[in-house]
Amino acid sequence: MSERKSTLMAGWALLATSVVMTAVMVLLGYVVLSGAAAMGSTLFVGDAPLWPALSGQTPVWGGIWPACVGSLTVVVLSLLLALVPGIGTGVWMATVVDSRLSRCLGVAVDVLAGVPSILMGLFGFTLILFLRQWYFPAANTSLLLAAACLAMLIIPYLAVSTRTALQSLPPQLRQTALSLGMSESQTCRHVLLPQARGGIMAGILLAIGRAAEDTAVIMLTGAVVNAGLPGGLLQRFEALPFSIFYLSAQYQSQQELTMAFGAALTLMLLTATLFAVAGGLQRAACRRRWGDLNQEVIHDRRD
Amino acid sequence: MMSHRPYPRLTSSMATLVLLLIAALFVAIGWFALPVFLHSSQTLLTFQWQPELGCYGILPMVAGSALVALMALMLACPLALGLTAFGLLVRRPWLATLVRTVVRLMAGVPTVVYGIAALFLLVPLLRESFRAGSGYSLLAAALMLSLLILPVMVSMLDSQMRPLMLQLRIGARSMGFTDAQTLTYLVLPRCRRAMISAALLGFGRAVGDTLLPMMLAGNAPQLTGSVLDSIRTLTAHIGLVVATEQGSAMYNSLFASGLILLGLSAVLTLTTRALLKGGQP
Amino acid sequence: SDLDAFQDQSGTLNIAGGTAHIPVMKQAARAIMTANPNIRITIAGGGSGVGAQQVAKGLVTIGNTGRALKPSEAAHGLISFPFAIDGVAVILNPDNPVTQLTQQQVIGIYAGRIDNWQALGGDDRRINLFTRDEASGTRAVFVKKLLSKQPVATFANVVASNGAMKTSVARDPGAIGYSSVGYIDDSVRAPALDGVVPTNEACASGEYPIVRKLYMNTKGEPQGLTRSFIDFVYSAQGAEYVRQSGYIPLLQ
Amino acid sequence: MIGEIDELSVRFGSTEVLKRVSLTLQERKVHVLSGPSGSGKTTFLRALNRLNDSFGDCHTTGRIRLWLDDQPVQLESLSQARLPYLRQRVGMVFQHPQLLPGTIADNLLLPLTVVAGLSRTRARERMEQGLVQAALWPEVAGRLTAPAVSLSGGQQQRLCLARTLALKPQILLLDEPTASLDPETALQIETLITELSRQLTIVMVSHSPEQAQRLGDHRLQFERGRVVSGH
Amino acid sequence: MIGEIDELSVRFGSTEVLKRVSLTLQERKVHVLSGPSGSGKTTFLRALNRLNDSFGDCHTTGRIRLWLDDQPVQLESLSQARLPYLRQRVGMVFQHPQLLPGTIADNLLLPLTVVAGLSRTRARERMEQGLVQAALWPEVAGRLTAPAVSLSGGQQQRLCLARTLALKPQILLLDEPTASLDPETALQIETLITELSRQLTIVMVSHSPEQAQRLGDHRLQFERGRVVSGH
Ligand SMILES: Nc1ncnc2c1ncn2[C@@H]1O[C@H](COP(=O)(O)OP(=O)(O)OP(=O)(O)O)[C@@H](O)[C@H]1O
Ligand SMILES: Nc1ncnc2c1ncn2[C@@H]1O[C@H](COP(=O)(O)OP(=O)(O)OP(=O)(O)O)[C@@H](O)[C@H]1O
Ligand SMILES: [Mg+2]
Ligand SMILES: [Mg+2]
Ligand SMILES: O=P([O-])([O-])[O-]
Repeated sequence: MSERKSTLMAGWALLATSVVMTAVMVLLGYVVLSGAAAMGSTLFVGDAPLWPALSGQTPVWGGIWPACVGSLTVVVLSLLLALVPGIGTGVWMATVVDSRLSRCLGVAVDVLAGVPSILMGLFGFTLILFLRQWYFPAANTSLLLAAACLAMLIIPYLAVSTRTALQSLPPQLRQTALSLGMSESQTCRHVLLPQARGGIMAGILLAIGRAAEDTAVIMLTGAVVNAGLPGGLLQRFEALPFSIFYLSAQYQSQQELTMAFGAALTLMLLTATLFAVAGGLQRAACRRRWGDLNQEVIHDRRD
Repeated sequence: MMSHRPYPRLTSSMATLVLLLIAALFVAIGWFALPVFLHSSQTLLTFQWQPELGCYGILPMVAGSALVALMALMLACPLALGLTAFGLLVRRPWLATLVRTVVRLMAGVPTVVYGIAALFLLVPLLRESFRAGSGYSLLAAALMLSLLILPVMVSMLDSQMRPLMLQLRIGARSMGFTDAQTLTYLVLPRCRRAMISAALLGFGRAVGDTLLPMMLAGNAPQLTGSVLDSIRTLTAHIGLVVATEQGSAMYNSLFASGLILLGLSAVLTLTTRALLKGGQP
Repeated sequence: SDLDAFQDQSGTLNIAGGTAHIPVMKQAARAIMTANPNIRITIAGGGSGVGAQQVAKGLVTIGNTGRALKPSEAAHGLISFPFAIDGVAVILNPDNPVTQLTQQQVIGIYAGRIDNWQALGGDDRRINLFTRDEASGTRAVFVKKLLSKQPVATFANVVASNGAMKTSVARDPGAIGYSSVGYIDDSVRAPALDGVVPTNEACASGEYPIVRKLYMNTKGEPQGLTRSFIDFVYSAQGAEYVRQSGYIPLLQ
Repeated sequence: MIGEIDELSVRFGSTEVLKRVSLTLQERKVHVLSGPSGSGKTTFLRALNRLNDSFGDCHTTGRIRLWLDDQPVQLESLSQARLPYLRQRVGMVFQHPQLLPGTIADNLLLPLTVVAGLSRTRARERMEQGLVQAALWPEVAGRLTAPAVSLSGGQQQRLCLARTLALKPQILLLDEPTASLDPETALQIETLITELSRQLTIVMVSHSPEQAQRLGDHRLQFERGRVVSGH
Repeated sequence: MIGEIDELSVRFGSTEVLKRVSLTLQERKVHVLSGPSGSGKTTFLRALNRLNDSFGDCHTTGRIRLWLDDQPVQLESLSQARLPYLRQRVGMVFQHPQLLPGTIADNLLLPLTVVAGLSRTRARERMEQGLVQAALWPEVAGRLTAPAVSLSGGQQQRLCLARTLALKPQILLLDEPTASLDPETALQIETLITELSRQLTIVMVSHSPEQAQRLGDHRLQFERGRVVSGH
């Protein structure tokens, strides 16, 4: 009986992997091929002159450059806003004594992780209505609001991945560090966190991807079809995912459709680059800390 | 195992901040939604949405959300397990690296990119091969959603299973376990928590995704049993009616939907937690 | 030229609302921003509902609607500027051999009573219904004037803009939908309704009955940049943009 | 003769840990390896069930032939698929206890049901048998469902021994089986080893010359990766 | 006298592991604990630096007073914030080597820089000193940047000893420090222990009666959680 079950497992692993790989290759391959046809300076700046358009001196029409810059800005901003609260909460949850508050927070973060992104958008939207009515009549949907809502969206990713990464370390590691006279916070900073760095980085990667691609939140909090380069924190902006959504549904010409695919390919490359950079950072940090050695061996450590 | 004193003040203040944010979210949405439920629950909680007839029932959307997410999860769960297992079992390092890279890439693929690809590949395929609708359907959305939630589930599973696998491998091998057996009998049973949280995470994302259902499911506010029919999810509903006149019955259904979604996700999270608590020694 | 009014102005102008308006708004914004880079004009769609709602809330300066304001909306102190006449027409896929429909047939189709093109002299193919979202001005006009306020079947696919309606119908041989006449081009075909082909001319002459105006709305009397923008849309150059977008310009 | 090791060399990365070791293993005899710390004893044991393979940077050359179930098995040419069989026939107890996650019972029952494919009842019998043999039964009989990590160091060591014995290997590799045991328990284990050697072949590491003297039919002295004396 | 243990009882869940143990520790003496496996020796050592605290279900009663830096310290009333100080002054080497992740050097440098707050250069000096004392220096001098897990069992054990010594504790807890060492290396460690006892107090577990005889100024026999004989 035992033979069959594990053989089945191995067979299924192979089958599932081939199915998923094929599906992904076909879908992404299609986008890449269609998008590659659009690549070129016109995709980004339309018929405006290239350099003045890139630097924002000339407004861009029929190009996705403003959307690229808008997306990048909103992602970086939301990550800046979310990083400290997210990881701080994760560390707190992993290291705190079991108390009413910690249980409360655990539940709350799990719940927040499950909250659909469009509700974050809705929250931001109602928040602005509320602020306008009572405190700041000038408050409006904007880059800052979108980034803040995105930050709320990704905080639980950061918190949960940090917590899990810390909690899945072998308990002996902590005991050993304590026995050497390290305080709780030193143990956490110098032994546990570096060990959990991989998991935390993975969480950050997920968070970046999530922030870069989310359309529902920014749709309600400040992304528009036409705005030019981001004009400031309190201005509306263009964003790639929103442009793709808009163009793919209502292209007025074949050229606009090609532009949609071009934008899709660009967004994919953008997120891929972000991921690659973050992944590189992760590996570099690992090397700096623990030497340039076979990581496998380190993981094989027992006991 | 980890039970000790709160570590620095920074982390605890961050935790409080996050707690406050979450509370604010609930209060804001509840604030707008409760009056709606109190005053017009008879119109809201029905199975018919036809604005021309003054019917504003949002239950078809509730059913749509549930159906599409469950279907996506049913497709994605076994696939995620298979992919994770593959990464742990395969002997050629380059192959494992390749698969892991593709999965990571998938995590970085924006929803809207899946949406646009499916719009031009999957929808026409479904339309022409079944001839039973426009192709905008429950099935189209569920298929793409399952791809969407796969990487999150895989990375969640992998982050739990890989360290355990590496830790146990030598000892288990010395007893004559094959790697597949180590995985099936030693690692998997200890990853129930990870599997349920992965499923939870996946379900949450599937229920919460707005774009794919909006682009692919057709958005018809109907109840249906056929996977080839057009349906509307709560999220897409919010995206569509957020544009209507403030104070109208349609606009109010926006907050009702929001609260239902919020409640649904919260209940889901809580039951899973309870389930896990009960299952642990 | 008509752009002179913008010469020493600056600032941001936020526009949102009706999707039928977008081509006109984009062209106007492009001309203005090219002439004076100090001016920022943002354009969002969303549908007529968004236009009315956001301008009333003050979230945008100009809210576009493809229908007259409802009394409840006008109560927020909104002022409407109709600038174009537009028709709403049924559209089909060009591959669909059906070229004639009666109003009763359209009502039957949208009620779900007629579900195969064969019944209308077409191929043996299911009819795939497309309708617009609840916030749409186009939908409001279509239901009121063409369907005589008969409800749309719940199984109809819902799309969120005029543009999306056109592209959906253009890709599906079994589809039927409706959109602004200005959006009709080679990719979709408008069948004659009760014998009248919905063209710009037919709309202008009143021969084709399902027409509406396109409005810009502001909260209170428009000032400064907003005023200039509205005037520009009414100017000769603006009227040209309206015509290029497939509508019939109205004078102030 | 049950084993023949010929010119075995093992390298981790660029450091050679075993250097052209050649020796034979006699059936139903106790072979005691001793030698300074770091001289390659553990590595030698791991070579006998090809567990060195689990380290990415390990390179093994030379030939090892074992007679398992009366069939000659050439270790270096064994396919991946046959490794579990090899490791089941050649059981190993590590220098430091390597527990499986879960309870004390889990640690024995899992290998028995999964690897040996026994039924629950048969596995339970064997578990008890193994624990009795390893002189652990009295201490754990009442707490089989306690987590294995809650055992003391010496108890964990014996648990691992019991686990391996329960699988009924043909060759038994023991890496310092009595290192963390008190003299009395150590004596029990020594008696067990002598008893076991009637049925199976034992290769063990010991640092105690007296123990080597008492138990060893053959004694092998390792030094810097070479066998310097043996008889 | 440097330590006074009074009616110390330790319970894990519902099983009592130490039962009203009372004894005193003499300054600059070697105390050797022996006794059957599972009799509570390790638990006793862990009580002396309050490491039992890290098991959720552990309950300790009784009083332990240690004189650290000439100040009396009452262990059970020590605040959380003072525990690092306690554990630094009362160093411990585990029964089975517990490595920190990373290289051999990391294992020593990390505690030295983080806990003792030394500069990199000072830490390096101390590291070398510790490794020399633990008789490991010749074997690892050339491979300090290799992963610590690549060391042999006995080498790992000595690495842990070196790590603890480098922190210059006042009381040293050793859980079977020579268990997995060959006689020669074991002798080096024994010499080291005797030398160290001129400066610090040592509490060690040993299973070898001869070793206890040789090293122990005070010998304590544990049995089922009680000290049955000591002098
Ligand atoms: N995975 C590995 N990577 C690199 N070097 C290794 C690895 N495993 C062992 N070594 C080195 O090989 C040598 C022999 O190690 P081995 O474990 O065989 O020694 P041993 O004789 O068992 O010593 P001990 O009595 O201390 O356990 C040691 O110097 C050790 O550092
Ligand atoms: N964390 C724990 N939870 C439950 N029981 C424990 C725990 N740690 C130790 N015990 C039990 O307490 C008893 C004493 O354990 P301890 O580790 O102190 O023994 P020891 O004297 O060091 O034995 P050995 O010589 O085998 O290392 C044992 O029966 C052990 O199973
Ligand atoms: Mg060894
Ligand atoms: Mg012990
Ligand atoms: O112009 P619309 O209101 O139908 O988008």
